[in-house]
Amino acid sequence: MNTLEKYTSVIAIVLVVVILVLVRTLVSGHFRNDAGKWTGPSINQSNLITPEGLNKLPGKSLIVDLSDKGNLLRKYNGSINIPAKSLLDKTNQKMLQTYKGNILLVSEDPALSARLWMLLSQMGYTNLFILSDSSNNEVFKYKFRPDTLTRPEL
Amino acid sequence: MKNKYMNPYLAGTLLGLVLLSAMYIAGRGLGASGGLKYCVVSVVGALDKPHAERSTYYSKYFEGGQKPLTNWLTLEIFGVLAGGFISGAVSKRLTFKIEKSPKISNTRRLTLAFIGGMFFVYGAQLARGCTSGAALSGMAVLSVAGFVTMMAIFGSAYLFAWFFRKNWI
Amino acid sequence: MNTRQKISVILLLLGLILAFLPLSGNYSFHGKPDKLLTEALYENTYFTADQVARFAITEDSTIQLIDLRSPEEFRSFSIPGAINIPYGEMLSKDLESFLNRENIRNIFYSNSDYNANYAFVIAKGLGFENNYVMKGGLNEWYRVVMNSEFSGDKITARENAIFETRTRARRLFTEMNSMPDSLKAKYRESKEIERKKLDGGCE
Amino acid sequence: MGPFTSISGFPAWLDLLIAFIIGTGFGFALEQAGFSSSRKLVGMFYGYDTTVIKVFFTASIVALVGSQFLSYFGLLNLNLVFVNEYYVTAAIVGGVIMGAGFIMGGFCPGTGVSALSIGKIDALFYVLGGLTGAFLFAETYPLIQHLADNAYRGPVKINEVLGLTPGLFTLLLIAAAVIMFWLAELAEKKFARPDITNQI
Repeated sequence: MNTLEKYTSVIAIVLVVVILVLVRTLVSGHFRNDAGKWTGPSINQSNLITPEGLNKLPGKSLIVDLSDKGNLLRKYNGSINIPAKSLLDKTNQKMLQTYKGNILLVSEDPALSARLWMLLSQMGYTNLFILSDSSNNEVFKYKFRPDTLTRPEL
Repeated sequence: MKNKYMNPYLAGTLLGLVLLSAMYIAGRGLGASGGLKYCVVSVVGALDKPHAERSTYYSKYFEGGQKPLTNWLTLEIFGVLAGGFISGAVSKRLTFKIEKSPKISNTRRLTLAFIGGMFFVYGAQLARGCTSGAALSGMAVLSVAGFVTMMAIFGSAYLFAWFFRKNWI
Repeated sequence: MNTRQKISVILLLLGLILAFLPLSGNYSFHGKPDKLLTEALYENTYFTADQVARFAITEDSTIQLIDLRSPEEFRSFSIPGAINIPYGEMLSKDLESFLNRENIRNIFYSNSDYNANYAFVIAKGLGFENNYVMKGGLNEWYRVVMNSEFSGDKITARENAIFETRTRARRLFTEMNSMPDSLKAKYRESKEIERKKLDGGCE
Repeated sequence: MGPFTSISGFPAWLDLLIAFIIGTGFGFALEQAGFSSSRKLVGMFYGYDTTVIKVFFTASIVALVGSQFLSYFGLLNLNLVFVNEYYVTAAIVGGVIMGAGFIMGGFCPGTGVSALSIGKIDALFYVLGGLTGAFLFAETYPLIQHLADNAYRGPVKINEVLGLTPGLFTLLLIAAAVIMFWLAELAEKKFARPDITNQI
């Protein structure tokens, strides 16, 4: 026992750190490391699904309407309503985390879907998409017409 | 007399925790030579303001009405004075003395201390940090500059050690 | 066991744990998701195209517009005063120098809402404050500022002010973007707000 | 989440108070380690006292390990912690000058100030010399500006240069330090100078 006693302080310090690390690693509900890793789908835009593309997604899908009062429930069959502000509630999180299939966020406001997509993705969701109609995507819809006659002062 | 000072590893851990709290609270490392520089800058500013404003070097410390004396690094150096004094008082080491090898005179020790200080801070200004600001804090954030400065300081000190042997042993 | 051995063993064991942790040195989100969610839902994190137009023509020095489109798109045209951080490269940039500036509000914009709002959440999640989004992106800017015309015969003072701002912003936008590339680059350089550096070291 | 001052933007007086408190801790730790004694410091270069290397490496490794764990726990944003900028020439030339100053003066600036606080007169001259050095640097700055700004590499991190993860590099650094500690203790026995170590 004598040898063990000599190591007490060493064991105590290392044990505390190991427990903290394990808790941090195993408990979900916080952000994962390396933000860049989770932004991939948003860079190549593979996270944007149009209603037509919905049928081509492999596996089953769950459409989540983020509006406050479920405004879009009628538009999409079988969709559920989770108001944005209660997205991180325990029951909602549990349901989304255990869902085996694609989760599609939908909202009347593309800004809201985009923000929440990024938030959930950074928590480790990989089966997450944004259901967006083609009227709003990262394409410039106008054409810039230069006017070479005038020059501003530098 | 053997255990006059704290165990070096414990003292190192203490110093490491101070450095860690500086990083955690202020997002920066420790620094010492910078504080000395700010003292000089403020003295020069007080004595010869037009010169300070003309000089490419001093002027940046007076931009926008900055006061070099109320600066992070200056306050930190005042803290070091206070902390050293507290520690000296706790461990009963407060005495006026000149520490040197018995082989050399006081004048020689004080002259060399003066020249040494001059060299060190000059080098620290060039390298943008001294043993604490560049080497210690730099290594703690894995900065290449920290490792290079650390090796340059200790490497050259070992090289020159032979010439100054008499002063210390 | 003496102190040296104890410290050595503790440090080696902790180092061993660190070696296996997924610490990449890359940016990671910090803080609690709940808090970020609340912040993401704040309505006052958006600016309308009209507000941005006002900032652009007054050359507001507390505003930094950040254009998230590709460098090619940025070269061809951009809102005057904007800097370019392509969204895909955002996390490989030295973000501190762009985003961590006191008293400067960063406004992200892209062509539509998606990239700008991703970038907004990324910036918030990494701990940067004072970030905003131009709602609707450049498509909205074009619809509102560039293409809108006054219709009807009665005009209130407020409408008149908005109309005035739009006209001036439109003129500035067209003039600035019609410049040859070299002049445009020069213009952008002259308008760039100095980047902040992290404080530290012995300087 | 830290670092607090760059994220929350503390008022100036609080920032300066923090600077003073951290400085106090810094001075206290230096003095307790025995860094207020020049013969103890330079002992490292003659082998009879290796406290410097022990304290120095323990401190930077503790801070390094601590900051990485804090970052993993989501308490500290390491991207907002200052990383020293690498000016190749300045770092090497400056380091060599500092080394020469170290062996002549017997202190580095931090330890010098800490020694001054407990009444070492040699430290007073050292600090006065340091102030002169800073003054000389300012006056000669236009001459050496080129040297100071030469070969700028930015705030590069060593693990990125070597292509390792920060955790793995930390482990290697710790292993190297542990070996150094062991060698240091051997050196202290080999080059022991009880006549000096008993005095300081």
